[in-house]
Amino acid sequence: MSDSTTPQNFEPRIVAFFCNWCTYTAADLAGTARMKYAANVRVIRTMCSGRFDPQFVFAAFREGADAVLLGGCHPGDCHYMEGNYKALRRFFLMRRFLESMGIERDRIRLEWIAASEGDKVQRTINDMTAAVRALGPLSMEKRALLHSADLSAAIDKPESRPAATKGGAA
Amino acid sequence: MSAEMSTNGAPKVGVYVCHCGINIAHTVDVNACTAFAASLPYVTVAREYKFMCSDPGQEIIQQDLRDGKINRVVVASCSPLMHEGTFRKATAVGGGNAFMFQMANIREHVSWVTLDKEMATDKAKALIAAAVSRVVHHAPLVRNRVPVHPDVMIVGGGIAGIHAALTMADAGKKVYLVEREPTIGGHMAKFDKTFPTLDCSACILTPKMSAVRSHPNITLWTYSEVAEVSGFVGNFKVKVRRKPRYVKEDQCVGCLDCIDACIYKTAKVPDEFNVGLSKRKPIYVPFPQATPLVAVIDPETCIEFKTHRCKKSCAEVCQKDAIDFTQTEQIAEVEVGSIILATGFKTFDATRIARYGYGKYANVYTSLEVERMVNAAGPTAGEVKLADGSKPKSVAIVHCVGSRDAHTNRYCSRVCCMYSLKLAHLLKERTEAEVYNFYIDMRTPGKGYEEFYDRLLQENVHFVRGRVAEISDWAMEKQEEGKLTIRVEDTLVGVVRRIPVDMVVLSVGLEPQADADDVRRKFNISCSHEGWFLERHPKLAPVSTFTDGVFLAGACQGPKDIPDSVAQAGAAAAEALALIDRGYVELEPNTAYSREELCSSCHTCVALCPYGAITFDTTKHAAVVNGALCKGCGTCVASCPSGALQQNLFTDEQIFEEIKGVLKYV
Amino acid sequence: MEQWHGWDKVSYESDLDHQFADEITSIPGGEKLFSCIQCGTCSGMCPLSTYMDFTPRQIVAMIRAGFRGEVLSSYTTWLCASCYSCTVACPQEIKITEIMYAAKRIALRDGVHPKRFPAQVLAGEFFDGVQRTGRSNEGPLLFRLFLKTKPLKMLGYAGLGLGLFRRGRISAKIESIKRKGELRTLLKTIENEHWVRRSPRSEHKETTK
Amino acid sequence: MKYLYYPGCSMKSTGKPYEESMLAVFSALNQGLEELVDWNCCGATAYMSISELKAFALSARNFALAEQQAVNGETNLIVPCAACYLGLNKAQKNLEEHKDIRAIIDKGLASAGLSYTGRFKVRHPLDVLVNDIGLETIQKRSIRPLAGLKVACYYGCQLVRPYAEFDDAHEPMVMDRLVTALGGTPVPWPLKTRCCGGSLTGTIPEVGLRLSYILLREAQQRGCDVIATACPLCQFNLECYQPKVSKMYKERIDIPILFFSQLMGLAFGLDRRPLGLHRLFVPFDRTFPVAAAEGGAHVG
Repeated sequence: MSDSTTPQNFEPRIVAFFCNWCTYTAADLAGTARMKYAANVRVIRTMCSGRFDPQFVFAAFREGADAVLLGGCHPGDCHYMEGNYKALRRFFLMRRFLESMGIERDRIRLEWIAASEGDKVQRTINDMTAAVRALGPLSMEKRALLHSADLSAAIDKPESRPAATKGGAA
Repeated sequence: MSAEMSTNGAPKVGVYVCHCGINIAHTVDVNACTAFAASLPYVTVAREYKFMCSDPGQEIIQQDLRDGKINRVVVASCSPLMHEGTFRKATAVGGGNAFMFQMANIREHVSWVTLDKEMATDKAKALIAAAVSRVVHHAPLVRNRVPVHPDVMIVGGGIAGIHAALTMADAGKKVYLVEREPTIGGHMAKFDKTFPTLDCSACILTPKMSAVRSHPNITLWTYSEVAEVSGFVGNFKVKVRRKPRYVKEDQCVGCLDCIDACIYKTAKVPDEFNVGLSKRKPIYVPFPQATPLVAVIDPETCIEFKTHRCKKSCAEVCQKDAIDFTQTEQIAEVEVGSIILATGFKTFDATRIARYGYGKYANVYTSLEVERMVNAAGPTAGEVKLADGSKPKSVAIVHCVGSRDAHTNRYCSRVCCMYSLKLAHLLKERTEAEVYNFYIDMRTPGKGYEEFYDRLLQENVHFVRGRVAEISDWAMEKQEEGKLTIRVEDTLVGVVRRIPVDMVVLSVGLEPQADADDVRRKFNISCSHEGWFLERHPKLAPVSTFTDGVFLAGACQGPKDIPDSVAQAGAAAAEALALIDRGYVELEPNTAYSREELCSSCHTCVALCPYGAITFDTTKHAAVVNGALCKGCGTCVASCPSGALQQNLFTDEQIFEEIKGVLKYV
Repeated sequence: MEQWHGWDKVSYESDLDHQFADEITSIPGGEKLFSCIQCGTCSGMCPLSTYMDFTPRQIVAMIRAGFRGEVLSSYTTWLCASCYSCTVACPQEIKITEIMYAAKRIALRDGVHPKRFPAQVLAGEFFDGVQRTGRSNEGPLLFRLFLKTKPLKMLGYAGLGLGLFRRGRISAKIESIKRKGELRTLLKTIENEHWVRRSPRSEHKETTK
Repeated sequence: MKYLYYPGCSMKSTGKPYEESMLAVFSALNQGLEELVDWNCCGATAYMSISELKAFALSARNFALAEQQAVNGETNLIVPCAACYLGLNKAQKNLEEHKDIRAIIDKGLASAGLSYTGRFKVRHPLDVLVNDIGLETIQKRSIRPLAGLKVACYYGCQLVRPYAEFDDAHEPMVMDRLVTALGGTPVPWPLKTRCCGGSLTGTIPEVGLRLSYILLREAQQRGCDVIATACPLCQFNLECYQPKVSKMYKERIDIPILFFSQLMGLAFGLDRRPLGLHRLFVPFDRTFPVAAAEGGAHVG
């Protein structure tokens, strides 16, 4: 897989946003169970995946992240009823936007990880780290693009009244 | 309240890196992290210490606060879910505001999960930098207090629910006890004897059941289920669906004349309480000590419900006119401050292991069926009989059916070894049969348990160490003809044995209730992988959940025997009492607020809030947040195009700073 | 008849091969072997365990403990008929049948298999035939097998062979695929890789060193 | 749906009556089978004792050929021999789950000008007959129902273990249901997946034959008229060694061993010769009258 242009020692930096109740707890569980995984992911905690603002993702890329991982409760399990559905809708839009800027699909990922799924945290982080390592660092040009883009205009807030958004996100 | 840089003077951040013994220090270079922290902007103090959470550790922080060296605190140690409360308190005690604090999780997220020391240290540094750059933008906050409703709801009327209810009621609290079945008592009411003392289950349980019935502080709702839960700790609203029994509970005196009078002269319907080993009539009580002792009509089988042409002899004979075919489902709504879930377990469905022949061979029984069989009040009046009515001369008890197996349940069901020993004893006592126990490991930890095993070893019971491979009716030799043959490796001898027996008892494991997933959603709690309700912390908060005010008792949290269920029920009651007697709860101040002047009146947030906490104020032309209703998810904040909405502790600025910090240095 | 000469039943650590388990578990999914709880389900399920010198459960324990010589020279693996009843019943999902194959392969390679059973001859004959023609030819195969192993018993089976021949169920003709070169290239390329799979455990050991 | 058909070596020799009857039955159901061109040995069990990787390579070539040949979008490969069914499935599973194995096999295939995507699914004819074609169709086609015929359905081991997903690994039922649809009576017995001795009958006869004996004896004791099999090796072991087994255990063992497809052919009213019935060692001479009522068998 490894590309000759990719430095062998490239260690990607991945910023993760985890919700407090499911995925952050699962990451704690992975720790308590001493599951070993790649050290490339740095977690920022919010109370709910509903708090994940697309701007956070762009900011992470801008500030030097090679990838962004989002983690929330499984559908139907949100501690705040449906914040994760909001996260999902934003995710699809956000990924499309990033792709349009030439940022590869594998650099942004959304996973549902329940509080009991420590092993899934381990698996997800290992998989993602390997995938991003294969992609290599995010180029400076693309980061620069994110600097210049008028993001608030580009990402029209996807929410409107629930009835209008029924039927999917992308 | 604003999250702008506080008025608390220029930011002076103290960073405290914890060794956690060697838990962190073994993998993370604590000294390097401390030196790194000292180099960060606004950091005025950076220290390391063996155990930051200990009294002396907290004292270090407090002293620095008192000395005016710092006005913001970062502790790099374990998960905030573990000790955030501890350090916030320490910060407050030292004279700071509890929320001018941030934690960096370098144990669960770093030292315990990383092999490489260098990478672990780098990751720890990044997390510390993130916390520092964020805490600079923290603002002092106050917690709101809300009163706690003193009533409690207990869901499930097995031994755990009963014990919790009596404990709470005896402490003077009003208790609603909700039970799905027509009677309380749960699984324990089905057993004949209890291990390891062999005292009679009914003798110790029925007095508690009638105490529930007569207790002035307990409202007992049997044949009822929780339909809906709303609200939050201290202030839950619960809707309970009360199914119609078609017998008025307040009129029925439990004479049971109606049952005798039913036009069905013989019982035809499989009796749920006797796990199908006997039959009941459409009008019935589950068992003679049922509490409340009130008959129930099963509309699925009652002639009146099916044809409307029954002569209703049950109603005719009732002197209290208690029979009421017109009853309908009722919804009762109550307010309570706390909830204890004691919804119990179900036994493993033995048909799932085809090799054991349950459902195929008449003389293969589950342990629960045999519990009923050996019960003097059971379907056979305590006699152990084969399908043809004869007494078995040999019995095999097969352990670990549906437990310790990747194809069914990986976990050990914990109670089966002991109840198998108990059944071995009872079967020996009742039938004088040869009794074989087939086990993988004999698990008897508990007071008096190993002694009980020792006793059985002396009772001429055979013990074969090996998991039974298959049970079948093909005979290889004369002795096996007409019998069930167990094929198993006697692992202690290293030889495969074939043992013909008359009867097989499958010691089925414990599983979460079939609807555990629906129930946990109703109460907004989590389940473990296997489907058991998840406790807040396996050791330090075993009866709490991640939802404040909802507690767990008994086997709904994991397989448990009677002593453990009762102990846990007591613990859950104590937690609920502590909550009630404190009288109030302090809420996390992580609610949303609106900077009204920035609101662009798009209304997006109003429709998004699942709690209806946001309204649009037409005079101010701005969205406003009702802090009492807001639960602090932050969904509205992420959706606000103008940045008018912000969330305390999670403002845009704080999170952007955290992102910058986590990437800037390492 | 048996005379007791006295023996020392202690297994010294120096007698054991602690790399053996890693070698065996290098097969795909082989690491599950370490999860064995010694319940004996495999032996109880196995229709052949009653003829084995060690039960499948014992073999697993012996592999884990490093009894290399005993495992490789035991009859157990050669008695395995690959019916997979152990594998599907194992509560820890250990691929016991595949473990048996792995042990057989190592025993054949090292030439330490028990000489009593012709199973390895069958395997070898089969292997050669398929390499050559792309197909297995039961008639010629059985013929060669009996010639190699028990020429005198041939007579006992001659009737059966004749019966099969008469019923058109066996023939002396050698069936072969058309594009033999294609198959040869495929197998040669793979052989030239000299590929050795590593067990996750031995890899883990390396990285933590 | 069209199917590609992978015979495997045994179907061309000892299992000839299996192939003949199976093809006859499928054509009676108007279901064409197209034989895989230039197929090679699946890699089977003995091969795996020497080099597992080469066994995978052999299987992979078959899949690669199937993908080449599938011009009409076929994705099902019918494999009647239980050993081939297992071997091909095993190779596919390993290629799917283990990237390292996949990489090396891909390399080998490429060197021979072949490629593999894994889109073919290995199917046993029993699975296809019951789940694709359907018992209703089969029942309708059964103009001479096997009335009163007591059948021990013997699945053998490798057909249902460990990869088959269409039935239970210890208590499979498809063949029982098929026999019922044909108008016969499946006899309950607990040995339907117990090993027949496999290749041990050839290598260690004293053990292999005992396994066959256990099966034959139990079927006979339960009053079965015939044992129905779904694997060439099982059929061979159970049928061809009956005289030997009788002598060894001093017990008369005499029970016809048919392929399930032969029973189907009989129920369909096909001639005996195209079903390969003349190739049996233990003759099966029963004939079944045409059902009186229109529409074929009456099944209770």
